[in-house]
Amino acid sequence: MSDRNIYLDHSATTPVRPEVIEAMMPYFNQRYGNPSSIYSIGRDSKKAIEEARQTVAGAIGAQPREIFFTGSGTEADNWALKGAALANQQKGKHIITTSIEHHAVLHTCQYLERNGFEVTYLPVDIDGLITPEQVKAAIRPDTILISIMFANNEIGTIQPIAEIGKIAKEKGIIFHTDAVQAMGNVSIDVEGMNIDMLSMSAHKFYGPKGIGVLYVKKGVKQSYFIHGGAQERGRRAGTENVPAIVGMAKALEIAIANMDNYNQKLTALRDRTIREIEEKIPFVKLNGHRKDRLPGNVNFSFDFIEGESLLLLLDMKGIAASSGSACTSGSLDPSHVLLAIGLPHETAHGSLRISFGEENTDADVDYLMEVLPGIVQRLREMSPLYEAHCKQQETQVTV
Amino acid sequence: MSDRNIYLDHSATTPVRPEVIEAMMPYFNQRYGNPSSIYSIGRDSKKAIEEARQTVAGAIGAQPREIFFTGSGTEADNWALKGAALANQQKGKHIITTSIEHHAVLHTCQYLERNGFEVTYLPVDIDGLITPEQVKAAIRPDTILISIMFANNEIGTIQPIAEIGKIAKEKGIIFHTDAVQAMGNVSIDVEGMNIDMLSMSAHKFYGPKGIGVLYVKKGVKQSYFIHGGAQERGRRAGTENVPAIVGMAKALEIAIANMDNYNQKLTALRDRTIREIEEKIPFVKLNGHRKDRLPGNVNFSFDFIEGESLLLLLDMKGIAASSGSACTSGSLDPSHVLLAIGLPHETAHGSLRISFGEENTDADVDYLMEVLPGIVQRLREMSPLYEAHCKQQETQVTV
Amino acid sequence: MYSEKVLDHFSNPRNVGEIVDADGVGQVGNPKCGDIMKMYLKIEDNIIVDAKFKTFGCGAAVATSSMATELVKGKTVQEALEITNQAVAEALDGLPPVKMHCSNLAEEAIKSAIEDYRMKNGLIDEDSSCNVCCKRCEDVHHAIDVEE
Amino acid sequence: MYSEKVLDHFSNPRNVGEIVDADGVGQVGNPKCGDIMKMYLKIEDNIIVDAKFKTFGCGAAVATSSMATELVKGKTVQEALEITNQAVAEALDGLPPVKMHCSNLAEEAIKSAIEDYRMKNGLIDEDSSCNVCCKRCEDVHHAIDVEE
Ligand SMILES: Cc1ncc(COP(=O)(O)O)c(C=O)c1O
Ligand SMILES: Cc1ncc(COP(=O)(O)O)c(C=O)c1O
Repeated sequence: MSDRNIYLDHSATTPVRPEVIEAMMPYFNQRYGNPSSIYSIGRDSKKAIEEARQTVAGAIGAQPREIFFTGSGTEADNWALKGAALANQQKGKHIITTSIEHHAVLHTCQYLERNGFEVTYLPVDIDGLITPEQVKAAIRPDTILISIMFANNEIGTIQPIAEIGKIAKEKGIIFHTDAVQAMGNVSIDVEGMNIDMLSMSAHKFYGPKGIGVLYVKKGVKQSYFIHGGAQERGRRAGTENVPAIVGMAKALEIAIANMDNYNQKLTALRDRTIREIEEKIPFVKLNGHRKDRLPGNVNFSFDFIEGESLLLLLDMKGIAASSGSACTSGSLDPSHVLLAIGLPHETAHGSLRISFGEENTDADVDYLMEVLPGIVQRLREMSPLYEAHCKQQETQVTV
Repeated sequence: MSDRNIYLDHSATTPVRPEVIEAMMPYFNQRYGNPSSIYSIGRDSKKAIEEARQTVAGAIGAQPREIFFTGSGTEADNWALKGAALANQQKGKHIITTSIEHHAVLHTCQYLERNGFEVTYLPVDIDGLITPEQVKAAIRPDTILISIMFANNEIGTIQPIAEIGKIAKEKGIIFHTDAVQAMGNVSIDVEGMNIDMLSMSAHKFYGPKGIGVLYVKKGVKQSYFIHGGAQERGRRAGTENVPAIVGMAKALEIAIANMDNYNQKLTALRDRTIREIEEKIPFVKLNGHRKDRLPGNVNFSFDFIEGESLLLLLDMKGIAASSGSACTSGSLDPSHVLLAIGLPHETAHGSLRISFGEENTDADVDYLMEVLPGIVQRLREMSPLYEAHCKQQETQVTV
Repeated sequence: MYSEKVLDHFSNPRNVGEIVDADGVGQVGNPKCGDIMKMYLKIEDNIIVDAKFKTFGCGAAVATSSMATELVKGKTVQEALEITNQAVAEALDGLPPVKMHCSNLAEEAIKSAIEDYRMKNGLIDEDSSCNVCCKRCEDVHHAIDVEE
Repeated sequence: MYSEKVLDHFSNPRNVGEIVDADGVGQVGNPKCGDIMKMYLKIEDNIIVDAKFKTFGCGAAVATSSMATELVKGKTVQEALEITNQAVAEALDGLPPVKMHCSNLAEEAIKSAIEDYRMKNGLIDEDSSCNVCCKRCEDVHHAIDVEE
């Protein structure tokens, strides 16, 4: 085990910022009132929520009335898709999405398919991109919803959201985007981009876990997902998670204020890491688009080796990274995203995702590059696939 | 305004215990790893969740595999009802519940009614009780689910859950109970009481907001509600809210350990308050069962006055209480619970709920009884209903 | 939720009480809906010289009653009839959206009391009586909490 | 998730490598499923005198390979055939439920290598060959994450 502790998995989750924790603290046991209550400490909570709503709305150019707090990014995605599907099924039952969505969208689509909806999963190109033309071509008279993620959680590819929004608007189809990975990394303007619904999750931008937002443009027809009390104007029931709501707004406020610096820094770390891995390690492939990608995202496939072993050896050296999406590691399936960009199964199993964040420095990249090539080499020497490859090469050479 | 600050609304929400905050703190920005990740700080989070799951399971006599963390009590209720309804609709489409459930159950039932299910809302008696016989009589061949709250959030009445569980078991019908108000106040044993599903919410027992649990007995047929990643063994998706999960378990552990003392103390405050209100204020009616009620719950109707005004004047004296459920105060409807126990509309509007908690003392009751009679009198003097009543009395006396 | 002014008029309501020899008395609202407003007017030479109220209702109902009595005093009957619910709400620095119907109640109470005055003085036909307390309660309640 | 022993066998795997003049070689698994285990056995007088492996796979796959080679060494062919996946997992102080199939792989690798040895030595018919690497990958994957 190592005494180093280098966290390179900010796409999985981020630590909560000290300023955010500080903002949350009073709401645990001083201003703990239920925001639905009319007495003084209830009104304090209510006010805190409404201020948070304003901050979140401001961050994406929305109106406060269009912001609904949820218990996670996943809940926001479920609500967006199921809510729009149920409310608009008279109009049609066809939904368009991509084959590289997060499971929160994909599994919800599969649920809708089991319940009579039809879903088109647009294929992506080798970089993980879809084109506006693909979307346009997939639209049918009965299409009621287009859901396309802003940025991919595994390979970091950023989609042409504004162009897709324009098409959706022209055709009068509801357009949802899962912006869980994009928030805090990319400027988003729901008006300018013609986004009707947008999901976010605070723990991806140094806010707390267990709190998300669904933006729903005024006038979008959508049924409710969690029924009960009159919270969130009756549209999302459940006692409001006041500390988390306050924390989310604080985290977003800081993220938006620092976005340019943050991106510059992360892009530099990212590009250096990509360059050095390509220079120092043979049989590798960069996954995702080389330019249209999240500033902190590096994703490589290493031929002949398997991802979990790679992660374990990195962990033993004090480096935390991931292989495909952290959320899917409970499953044994190779990443559906890597398969969608055309990697063969065995290569998909051997991917490494590094996602940089705030506290990372060039020294972290130095250390990563000190240990990574050796680890890859060690696993290859243990791999029957590498043995087979080498023997084949030898044969070719000797022939 | 007053310099007093007496919180008498613990059924709406409770402050988070200092020990609970302390238990949560490390998970915000030290042990912040995503529990789905395989590296060291991810494993720490995973371990913390599994320990919490064990604690929660232990508190109700369940197996850890039967405990699923959710984003609120409301989500647990939604999942329980919608999940069981969808998974068992081949068998039948009839559900039995009561007319005094929390909106999280009632509005979910109404949603299910809009989607082809039939719901029987059992009426309650004047004390808010239902009888096992009523349940038995309502069962039909196509009944697939019985959902009956353990203890009512407004009037505190505790239902005969074990007897109902027995009937449900005999008939092979899934039995859910919303135990959001009961947890920490009443001993619960899911095995002995034949409970198949049970909802709880941490912020009602000095834990954090935004975290709940649904217990689902092994083998109960139930579809999932939030689709996505493989968290909670694939049954409830979304990155786990690790600090809140840890906090919930800590709060429950303390609540269970202190339950006897806590109940004794609260019962004394409750019974004294009931006695004194009945002695000192005319035209009042105790709502809820006098004995089978939550230890901290006091609920009175005051004729001729309206609840919100009462709450505002109490608030100005530094007392936080509620009128009906805090969760429904966003609506203008009089409490459905008070109507269900047979109160006329005007009386239902004039109810006051006091719910005692940990930090309350006899001095709080002293102060309450110092100010409450005067406030009630003042509002009555302003009320045209009281004027009409007095004139009628005079007429009767002079005749 | 409530403005300072609403809270002031709620906790120190002006003109609470009865006018025993009132020239016009109006009562609107419905106890089922949780609010009743009763207004007493003293009218001399077509001018409202005194106004009092009793109200069963929420904070906003009490505050709007108080404000309405303040607004009508010194006004002619015609001027008083022109007081809108908006005007009452504005005089209180606004009301929360769910409470706006309370300002309707105040407007209606004024109208109802003036109508009573006119009827007693033979100024209008009995059957032109506008029954102001119509199905307001149901209307209001159903506007809230409906799935879109 | 992994026991200390699994982590030890993963980070310091025993018997990694090839035996150039192996008497039996077995390869099981499928790169599509993310794991392949190749086992080399040196067998003298019906006794396994050496064992080596190469594995492409997760931590559990590497550790079970390592443990399997340790377990077979010194055993007779018959004894080696009796090593179950349970035994391999137990020798590692257990495996997480989702990883139990990796211990299957180890058992299969032993059987496959012994079969190869027997075939080369004319000890069994060629067509009795049990094709151990069957549809395991699909089976395993579909057992997980299915709605109940
Ligand atoms: C009986 C009952 N059920 C459900 C709930 C909903 O819980 P939560 O607000 O945590 O969603 C509450 C409290 O609000 C309640 O009292
Ligand atoms: C693109 C994307 N969508 C949705 C989610 C789900 O968010 P959460 O885990 O907060 O539910 C994630 C992260 O896990 C994600 O990366």
